Amino acid sequence: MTTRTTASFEIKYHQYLDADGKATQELPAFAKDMDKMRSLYRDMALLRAFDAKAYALQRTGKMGTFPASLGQEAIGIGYGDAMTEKDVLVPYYRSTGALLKHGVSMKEILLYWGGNEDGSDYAVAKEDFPICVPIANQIIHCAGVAKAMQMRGEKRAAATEIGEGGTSEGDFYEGINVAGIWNLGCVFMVNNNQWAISVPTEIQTACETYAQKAIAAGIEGVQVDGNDIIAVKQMAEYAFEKARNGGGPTLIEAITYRLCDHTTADDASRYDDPTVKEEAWKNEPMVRLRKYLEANNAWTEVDEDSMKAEIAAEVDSAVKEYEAHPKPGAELMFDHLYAELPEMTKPQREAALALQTKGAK
Amino acid sequence: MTTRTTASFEIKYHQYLDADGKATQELPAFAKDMDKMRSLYRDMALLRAFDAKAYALQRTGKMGTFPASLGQEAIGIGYGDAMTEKDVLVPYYRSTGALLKHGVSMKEILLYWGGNEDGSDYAVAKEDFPICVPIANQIIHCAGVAKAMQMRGEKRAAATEIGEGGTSEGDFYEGINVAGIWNLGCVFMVNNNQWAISVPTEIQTACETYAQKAIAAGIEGVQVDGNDIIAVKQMAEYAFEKARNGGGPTLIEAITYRLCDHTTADDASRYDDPTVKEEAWKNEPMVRLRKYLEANNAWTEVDEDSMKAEIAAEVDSAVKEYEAHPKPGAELMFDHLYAELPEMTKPQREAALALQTKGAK
Amino acid sequence: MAAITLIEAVNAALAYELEHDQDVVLFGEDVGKNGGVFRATDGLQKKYGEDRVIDSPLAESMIAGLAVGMAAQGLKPVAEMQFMGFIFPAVDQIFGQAARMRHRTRGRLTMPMVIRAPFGGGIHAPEHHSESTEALFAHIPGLKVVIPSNPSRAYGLMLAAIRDPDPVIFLEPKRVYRIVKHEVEDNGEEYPLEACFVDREGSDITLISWGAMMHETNIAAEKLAAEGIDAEVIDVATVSPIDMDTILESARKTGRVCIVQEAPKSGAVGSEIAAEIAEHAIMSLLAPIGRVSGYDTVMPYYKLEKQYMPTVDRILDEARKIMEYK
Amino acid sequence: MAAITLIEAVNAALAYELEHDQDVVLFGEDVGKNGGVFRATDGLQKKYGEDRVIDSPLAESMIAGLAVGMAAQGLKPVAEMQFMGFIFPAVDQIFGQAARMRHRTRGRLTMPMVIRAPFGGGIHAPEHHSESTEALFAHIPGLKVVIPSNPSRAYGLMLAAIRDPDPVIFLEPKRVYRIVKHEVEDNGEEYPLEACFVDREGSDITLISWGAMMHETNIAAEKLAAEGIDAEVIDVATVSPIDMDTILESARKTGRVCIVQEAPKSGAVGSEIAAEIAEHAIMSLLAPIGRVSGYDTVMPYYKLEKQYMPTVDRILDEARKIMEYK
Ligand SMILES: Cc1ncc(C[n+]2csc(CCOP(=O)(O)OP(=O)(O)O)c2C)c(N)n1
Ligand SMILES: Cc1ncc(C[n+]2csc(CCOP(=O)(O)OP(=O)(O)O)c2C)c(N)n1
Ligand SMILES: [Mg+2]
Ligand SMILES: [Mg+2]
Repeated sequence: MTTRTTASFEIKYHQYLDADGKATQELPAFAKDMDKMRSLYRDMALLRAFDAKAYALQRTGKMGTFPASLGQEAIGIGYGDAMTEKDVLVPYYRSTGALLKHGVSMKEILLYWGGNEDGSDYAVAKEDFPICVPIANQIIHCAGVAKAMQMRGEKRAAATEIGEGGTSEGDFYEGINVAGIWNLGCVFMVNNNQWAISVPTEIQTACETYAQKAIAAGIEGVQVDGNDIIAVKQMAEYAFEKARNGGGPTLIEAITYRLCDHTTADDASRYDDPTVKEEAWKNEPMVRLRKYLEANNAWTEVDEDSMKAEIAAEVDSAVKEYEAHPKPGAELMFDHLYAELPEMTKPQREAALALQTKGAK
Repeated sequence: MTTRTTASFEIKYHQYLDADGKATQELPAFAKDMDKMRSLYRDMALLRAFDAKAYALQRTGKMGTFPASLGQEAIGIGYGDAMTEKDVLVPYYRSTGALLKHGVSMKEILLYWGGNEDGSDYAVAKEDFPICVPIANQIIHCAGVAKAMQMRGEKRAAATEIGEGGTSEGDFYEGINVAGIWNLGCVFMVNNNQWAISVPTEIQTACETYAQKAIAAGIEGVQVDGNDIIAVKQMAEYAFEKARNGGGPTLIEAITYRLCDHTTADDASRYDDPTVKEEAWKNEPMVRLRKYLEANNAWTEVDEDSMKAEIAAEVDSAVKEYEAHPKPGAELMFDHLYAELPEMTKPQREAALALQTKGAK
Repeated sequence: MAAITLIEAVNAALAYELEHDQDVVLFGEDVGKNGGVFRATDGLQKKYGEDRVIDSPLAESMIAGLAVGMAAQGLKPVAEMQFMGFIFPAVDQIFGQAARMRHRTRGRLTMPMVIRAPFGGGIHAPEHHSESTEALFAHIPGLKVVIPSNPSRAYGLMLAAIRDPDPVIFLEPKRVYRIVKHEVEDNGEEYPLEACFVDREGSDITLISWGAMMHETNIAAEKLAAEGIDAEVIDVATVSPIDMDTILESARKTGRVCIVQEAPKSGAVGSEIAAEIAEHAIMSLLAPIGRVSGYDTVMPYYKLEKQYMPTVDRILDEARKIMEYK
Repeated sequence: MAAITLIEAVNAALAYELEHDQDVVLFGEDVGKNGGVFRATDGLQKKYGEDRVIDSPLAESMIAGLAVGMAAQGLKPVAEMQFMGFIFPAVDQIFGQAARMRHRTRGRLTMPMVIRAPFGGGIHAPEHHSESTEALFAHIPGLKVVIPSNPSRAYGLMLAAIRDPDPVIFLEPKRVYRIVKHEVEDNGEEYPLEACFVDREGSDITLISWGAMMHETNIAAEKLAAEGIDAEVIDVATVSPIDMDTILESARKTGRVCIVQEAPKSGAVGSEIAAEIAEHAIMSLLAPIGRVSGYDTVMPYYKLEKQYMPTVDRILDEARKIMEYK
């Protein structure tokens, strides 16, 4: 018992496809299934097209603030693809990709950002959480969901996502810590897009990696190339399998770059270095996957064009549904506050309805 | 860029004296200075005697709830000894040892636990914080104090202490994280006494060590034998030197055992295993230091007896001062709330004073 | 049927629900093996197991956030905050998440959860162990805030809180945890939330309070009776949403109102009650609305806490002043 | 001297204090290079350096706790919460530490700090970006809560807040950040805290409000004037501690009171004002005290926010009702 090492740790980084779409190591089985890879490519393309449309809707006053996923598509689509219906997603505001993969509709997402709570009344993903705006709250919710699953002896996982900036919040740490102690079936995705609005990583942490935050919770933490959907999906599948089978939580730092503004309310040119961004464009996730498909004779210009047309139609039709959705009435301010509206609040509901009627005249 | 290691970490444990007072490695210079070691032994003995007296005062209704340091004396005395007057202490409720070392009087400490804010109006340690009861808030204060020192270019350090249970709080993590980013001159002491009231370490964290929590903040974290005052002081001196000279923060996990109840309001026999506690008594910090002193012919039974008599007199005299201290008057509920009492609150002050006068009659 | 204290009533209600509803799960700091620092959960882990009565790590935001996650999955978490003074790290999860989940999902995800916390002064505790901050929670739409004042109400209201489909902050007045015993039948019968209790009917003045202060308020009413003043005494019990009808009716009847609360005066639950009376019953009033309360200052350390807290004498003084008002 | 908006006035006051007091230091999320998401701190980092205008990590409890540590060392931290909806993780540090440090050390350590936060609805923002929760802060003794309603008050009150030796929560009504311009002289002259502003003298009814709602309230007063109703308009400005004398005097004069607030109705700042009037001026009242406010429900997403927030029409309706009361 003198000076000795009592614990040691390593953080590993995983990548399968480089920026040119070339394999950097032996690929997992799913990566050789070209139908699968084509469909993932399409998922990313849909997300990118949806983002662009949402941006346009905001710009033309038809929707509110919106956070895009540009450049980060491999993350949400990658881990979203590793989820099953039975798993529960606890999304943050930039989880559009995973939400779409898990059955939340484009219309619902538009309604949400269009300022209508109807957007969180998911038709399909009934147990998924609504988008979490207060940063890092969702990490603990994910642990709570997994605890419920564990108590019931269910083989399901709970997954959540957070930005790298969000890892500075106390809730992030409290959540991963309890997941460690209780060995909960959680998958914690960190979207390391290098920016928290205008704040770069150097100002957010003294750590070399975000994955090492896991060490403080005694859980497994790994890094993946977040622009490589094969790496994201492969690691997520490992983490979900483990989570579903009593193996406990995993934290996955997916390294990417936010190629868009933070949200439609932001102007990244105030702080982002254009040359760095230009460099980052070379690493973006769609080009490399397309190159990989092409190299495997699984994608052509014709495929690209027809996919784009299909996607555009899908997005347009979602926008139409969104625009046709009825405006919420004043009663909706009251009717879901409690199971039953308190006596003392009933006159307020009546007053609001009366004003609405008056206003409508 | 394939699968590779991007970061690796080690946690080291340091010990100089074993439970028998035998050196386990080459001792630092100060450990060979027997006057120094005798005075540290005396500091610990004073703390232990003070604790016992405080307990008795509580039991006889002369003081409120009190948390003792039994078995943990080497920690507060050890790092307290490494502090200079210019450093700032941000204590928690079990920092009695460090408070005493830093110039806070026994009388002040008794006043505090006796339910009188006068106890935090330190006569000497003017910049030290009052005892922090809400667990982990103090970690961030310590960072804020160090930031002020840094902004002024001062060569001073800020030190704080927290229980191992407290490391589960978000504030603990937020505080060490910012200390890392800003390279603040902080010394973070973790008193790992194995218990958070009734909650043992297995339920508090999945980590092998508390020191590794530092990795999530990108700062240095080390373990010391918290029952070995040489190890505590040696590591604290290293950390303070570093903190004062722009080297940034250090987290020191000091491993010990809480040999007392959590506080006077607790009954540890409800949850603590007596055989484990008995084992822990064999490791307690005073016996080993006494053995070390004796082996170096620096301590005798006579020394022990005369020290005990001196200490008892010191403690008794502090208790007398405490008991002679005037009761606070009702005006003290108001006079330090703001620099100036708001107009709307003045009638409340008058009413309280009138009631006090009435009650006094 | 045995005479039990308020804290035993809490324990009995928790045990009843653990026994009869498999979805109920208790957790918090020291609630398991130690049975809670006040022993509110004494014996429950032993009886219902470590899976259902869980010692959690030391982190209040985590405790509340876990409850949110578990409630969304249909469990009925009952989480303890060791003292109300340590609930602040959790309010982000409580205000921002628990209170809003039903609303923001149009009722898809609901929050059948309870957060228990002992609160209030008078037990010579250290700093942060004696505050009464119920007003903060009462201001947040989507929460219910329930405060029992005696053993039978503690039992009946705790059952109602756990069964309620919405988040309930259940505040236990620890000063009266053990000062009276009631015969409480452990029959699983709940009391209604959002309903005042009228402890005493009277025609001259309405005394309104809740929690531990009901003790002083009821004593004051008896003393007033001896002076020939017939006070009506109302225990608000659910301080949000408030059963305002009972209060307004009484105010209209007596025309004189005195509100008693331990919390600081400004912006408190008593302020809302006074404001509602001033809006809906003002023209029935024969005197200004009186408020006996803690002062607008930090709850002092214990040497001064007696001077801080409303006493029977302060209530009597105010009530007499209101009665004398012409 | 130029006409500037409220947010420019905030910026000017911050710049003035950075320039004239070396102890002033600004920090928060995105306040540095980006100049704040609303640009309140635009250009300040460039001018005063990265040491004095600091981009902090993303953690609100940390932001508030750092301010506590720095203030104890004699600095004058001015910390930003990006939106008031994200202040909840910080209330533990604000309520438990900043508000109490002077008190608990008998004045040895003081907290000359400011926490700024934009608040309120009406800008079509996402969830948690539109709430008005000033009542929570107003209930905590030891804090001051200041809300400017126009550019000159923003300038003068911000200077006072920074110079005040105690912790100030400075809430900026973001809906009116840019809707009016005032000629504001950048002369470092502060306005007093704890003092109401009387925007308009009148004898028939007192309209009381603060923050963004002053806009609607003043318009309503003008419309009432056109109807022959002479309204007095009071901007509370410091909602804790409140300058109650000005309010009570006006209530006694007009005998009719209408309080306008954006926050939910129950347990809000308006409740305290009504309660004080009901305690100290009730016998001067000719009508019930009216409150026009947000509803006791979660601030809805933006499609419904207009229906949630008080409008000029709602103020007029209530004022007329009060005037007609006999
Ligand atoms: C608790 C909280 N504080 C502040 C904000 C405001 N805010 C929204 S996004 C953001 C930056 C987040 O950055 P990061 O976590 O890296 O996620 P990203 O947006 O890059 O995906 C901030 C500060 C918030 N939503 N919640
Ligand atoms: C924020 C907060 N939550 C809960 C408590 C109640 N409490 C006081 S001490 C304690 C256990 C602390 O254990 P640890 O951090 O290991 O320190 P130790 O007492 O063992 O020195 C708890 C839960 C508190 N003081 N503050
Ligand atoms: Mg980011
Ligand atoms: Mg401990």
